[in-house]
Amino acid sequence: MAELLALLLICAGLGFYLAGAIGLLRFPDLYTRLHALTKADNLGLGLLVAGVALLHGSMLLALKLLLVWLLVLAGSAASAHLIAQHALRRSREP
Amino acid sequence: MSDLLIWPIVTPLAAALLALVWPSRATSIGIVAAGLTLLSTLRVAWQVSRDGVLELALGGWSPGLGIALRADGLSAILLAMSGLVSMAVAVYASVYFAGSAQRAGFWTLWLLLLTALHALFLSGDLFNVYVTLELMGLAAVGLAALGGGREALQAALRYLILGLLGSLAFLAGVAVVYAGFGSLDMATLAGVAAPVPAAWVALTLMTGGLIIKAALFPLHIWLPAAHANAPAPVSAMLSALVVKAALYLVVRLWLEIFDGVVTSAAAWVIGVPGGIAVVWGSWAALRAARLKLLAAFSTVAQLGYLFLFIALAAGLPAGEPRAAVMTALVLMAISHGFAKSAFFLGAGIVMQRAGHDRIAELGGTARALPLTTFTLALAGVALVGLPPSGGFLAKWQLLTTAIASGQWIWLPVVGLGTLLAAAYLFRLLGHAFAPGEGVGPRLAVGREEIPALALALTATLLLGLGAAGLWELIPVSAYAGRGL
Amino acid sequence: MSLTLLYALTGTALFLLGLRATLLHAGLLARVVALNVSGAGVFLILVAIAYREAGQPVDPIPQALVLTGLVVAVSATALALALHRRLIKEQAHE
Amino acid sequence: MSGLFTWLPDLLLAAMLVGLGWATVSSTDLRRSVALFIAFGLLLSIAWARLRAPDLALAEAALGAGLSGALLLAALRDEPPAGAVPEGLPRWLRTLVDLLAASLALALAWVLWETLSEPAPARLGEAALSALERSGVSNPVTAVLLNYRAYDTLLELVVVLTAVLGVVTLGRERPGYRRAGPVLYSLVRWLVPLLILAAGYLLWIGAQAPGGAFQAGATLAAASVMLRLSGIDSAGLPNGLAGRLVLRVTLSAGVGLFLLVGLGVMGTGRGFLHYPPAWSGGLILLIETAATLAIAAALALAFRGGRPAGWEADDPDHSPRERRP
Amino acid sequence: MLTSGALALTLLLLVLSLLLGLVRVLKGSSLEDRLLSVLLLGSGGVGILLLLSLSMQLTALIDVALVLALLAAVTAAALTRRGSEHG
Repeated sequence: MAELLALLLICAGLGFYLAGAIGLLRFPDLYTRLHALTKADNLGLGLLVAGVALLHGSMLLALKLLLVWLLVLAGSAASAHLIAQHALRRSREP
Repeated sequence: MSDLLIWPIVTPLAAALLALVWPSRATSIGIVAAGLTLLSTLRVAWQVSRDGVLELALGGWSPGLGIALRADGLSAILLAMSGLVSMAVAVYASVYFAGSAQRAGFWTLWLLLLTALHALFLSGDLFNVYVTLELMGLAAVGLAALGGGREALQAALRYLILGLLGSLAFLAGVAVVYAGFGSLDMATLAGVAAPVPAAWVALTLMTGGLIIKAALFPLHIWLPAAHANAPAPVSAMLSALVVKAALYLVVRLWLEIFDGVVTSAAAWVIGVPGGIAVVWGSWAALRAARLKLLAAFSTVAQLGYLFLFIALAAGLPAGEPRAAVMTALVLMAISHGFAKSAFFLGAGIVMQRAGHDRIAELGGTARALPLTTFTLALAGVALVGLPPSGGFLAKWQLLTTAIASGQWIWLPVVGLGTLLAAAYLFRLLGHAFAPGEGVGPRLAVGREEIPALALALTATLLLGLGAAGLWELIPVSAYAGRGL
Repeated sequence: MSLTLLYALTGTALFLLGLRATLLHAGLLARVVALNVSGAGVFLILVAIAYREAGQPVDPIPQALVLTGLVVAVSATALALALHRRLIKEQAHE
Repeated sequence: MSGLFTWLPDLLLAAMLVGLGWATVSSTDLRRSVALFIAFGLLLSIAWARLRAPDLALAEAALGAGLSGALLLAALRDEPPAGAVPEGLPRWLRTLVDLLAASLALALAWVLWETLSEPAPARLGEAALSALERSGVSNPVTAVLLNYRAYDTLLELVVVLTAVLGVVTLGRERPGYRRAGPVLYSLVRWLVPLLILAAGYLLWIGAQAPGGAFQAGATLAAASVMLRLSGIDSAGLPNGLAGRLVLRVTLSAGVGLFLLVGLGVMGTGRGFLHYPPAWSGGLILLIETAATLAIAAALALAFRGGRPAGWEADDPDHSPRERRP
Repeated sequence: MLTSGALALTLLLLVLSLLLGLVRVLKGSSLEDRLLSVLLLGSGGVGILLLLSLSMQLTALIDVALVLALLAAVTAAALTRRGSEHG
């Protein structure tokens, strides 16, 4: 049962990943792409982490996985901000 | 236990660390370390001449799983040459770099270069050889760039990139060796290497990498600029020792480890470029406008001779004549090592005194710097290969073997190379003895002139008259189980 | 065809792509990048040789060699970049 | 069917590696080429994982994709704005290089095909694993690096030291970065402690699981890089004259301690680097700790691109006009 | 059996989505787009490593994912901080 749930979580996470990748490819401008990517990635990875943690079935590993997720979350939020800032600065001061 | 094998490596390494932490004493640390290293190399050479091959399995693991250091005749001779040359260079550099901003930087990198050279000569493991090659390359580049100036930096960069490419090709060869033969220990490989595709491709890749580093024509393009623009003590190390290290590996691979794999047809692949290098390098040296450039092109030519020797030896079956060619090869290599380092050190003195090294403007050198001019002439004698130098004996052996084995084609090559070398030497001396004031007034003999002269004397007299010892040492090989 | 072979051939391709680019490029930075790609190719060959199917232990020796090689590559890259920087400064002063 | 499933990701990964490698080396825009190289490193890290080389995956993530990328990105700042493109090779030479590369590729591919199609021969792996008990650690890669082939690793640390000394003698460091804005600053505030923590973890775990001095050193260096990027110029390196001495000692600590241990065990009547089995574990951890610090210091200096102010007591300014002595 | 099959499939799809990201890098119209793709490759890479840690039974790969995530943040900072002294 737990296994099935884990697989479902992983598959759902995967859906977000794919959506993010397609968004990256198809969206017209940088800011919507940025938005699509960070949202999709963070959610996708979150679901995936939950699934993987369930399948590994160890508390210690689950904590580590949570840390990985938080890292990616914070890292991608900060770097998305940096990228947007960078792009803004460049468009303001060519 | 042959713990004495570690000292030629550990001594300069420990001194390098000391010089890094205590830069104000770098010169004294460097000289003392050079002396101790010299003693350790002579001790190894003496032990090899007495007991034969020395082996040290590092960490107590059997070679293969672990790494072995080995010293045989070939490595002992090169090690001793390195110890002697670097001692002379150390004395010279203590004057050359006195008061210079790069003093501390020079000594640490120089000691690290010495570490790399000795580690390479003693290594018995192919991957370890790769690491020492990289170490040698990086230390040499750091030293070559010390001169500053656009030309020196550009030359150093080109040297670095080509050197890295060379070591990468070597590493690819090592990977194929491991895939094909399952070991990295050179003695084990000498026993199992068979003429199969893996051996051919591995040998091609490794040789390809090494001839970049050994500057075999037409891959010599990096050498003249790098050797001519480095500070004189560095040029001496690069020309005398660093290119020899790559050449040493080619000898090991072609004549010992993969002896059964190399065919006499393959020998032409390095013999022909070697022959071209002899003629072309000598010609370029004759036309060179600068003294250090002349010396650098002469190195290209001399390396050509050495590759000719390898090709000739590879074509011979194991036995007496082949051992003779091998010995002549080593004699040529070390007499070039001593002569060329003497030449570069002498050129450095001229350059410091005159502020330039344009050959056409060197009039008055003989009057102002008699001892250095004598050094240059003496080193030149060995480079041309006139008796009684070691170069003469080696070339004589080359010619007799070429005739005996019917490879007549090398006769005009050697003849032409010698004539051109004599021409560039006399051109230089002609300018040096011409009247002129370019070099300034005559001064007392400088401390830096003595080591240069000692090296030149070694190349001309000592090696020419005392070469007999080599004939006994060279056949002592750690890797030629079936050969020789 | 095995996994070993797949990655060994991939490594071969990368090694020679990088080697060719190192020789052909004129700019230093491009050559350094190409050298690094080339090195990665050689490392891939070595690690592929070490690989064994699940159940058998992998050969740790090539892996250790590659680790050594990686560190050497980074060191060489650092030296090349510093030389390049000094050269640019030197040229700017002329 | 499931065979295809397990195969396809590897095929895709291999194709992506080659494609990305090709794009990286053939791009004419340097910035693009560096960005692609970083992506290439990320993929490579996955490839190492797939080939059951987690130690390498760690090292690649930290060194290959991480620090090499940072080094190259920093070097982009040095490029002159409109650098004149030096002349390339003549056409016939280009063709020659192409031919050479193609024939070497074919030869190498053929030999690898021949040798690797057969079931793997014994090689040295079995010997390495069976001697593991006597090595003092349980991670086989660490055993190879710090025990069987410790001498290689010693020389490798010397390589790192040599390269960074070359960097230091070549010139002064690059100017620092602008002070960080609030977002970057908050990123730095939690990222740097985490990096240091991760370095300690990798160093400790290296004895029994993937990890070790190189991965730890690179991670620690990344902490310094992060500080430097955020405008904190000292970036964790010791300051002042006494600090420079500390820095020099740290740089030489990796090699120095290795040498001391190697020579020290000779006092017990063993050979160079031949650890007494009972002590191997402790000695290896000692060496690795020093090596971690040395590597971190070296990589941090390499990122700065030259010697920090006050590196030498009289700090000679190497002005570009300086001539040979 | 089901799990391992499903894992193989998810791994494949994740690699595919990475491939899509790569296409963006290669098409890359602007520098920012390339940075974005490096981000995607970073988080996608973390995902793949986590899945591999399951299918290969190699928990050490979680550590790799951790280091990858840490260094991806450093790289992102390095990418955007470039040239800040001129800006």
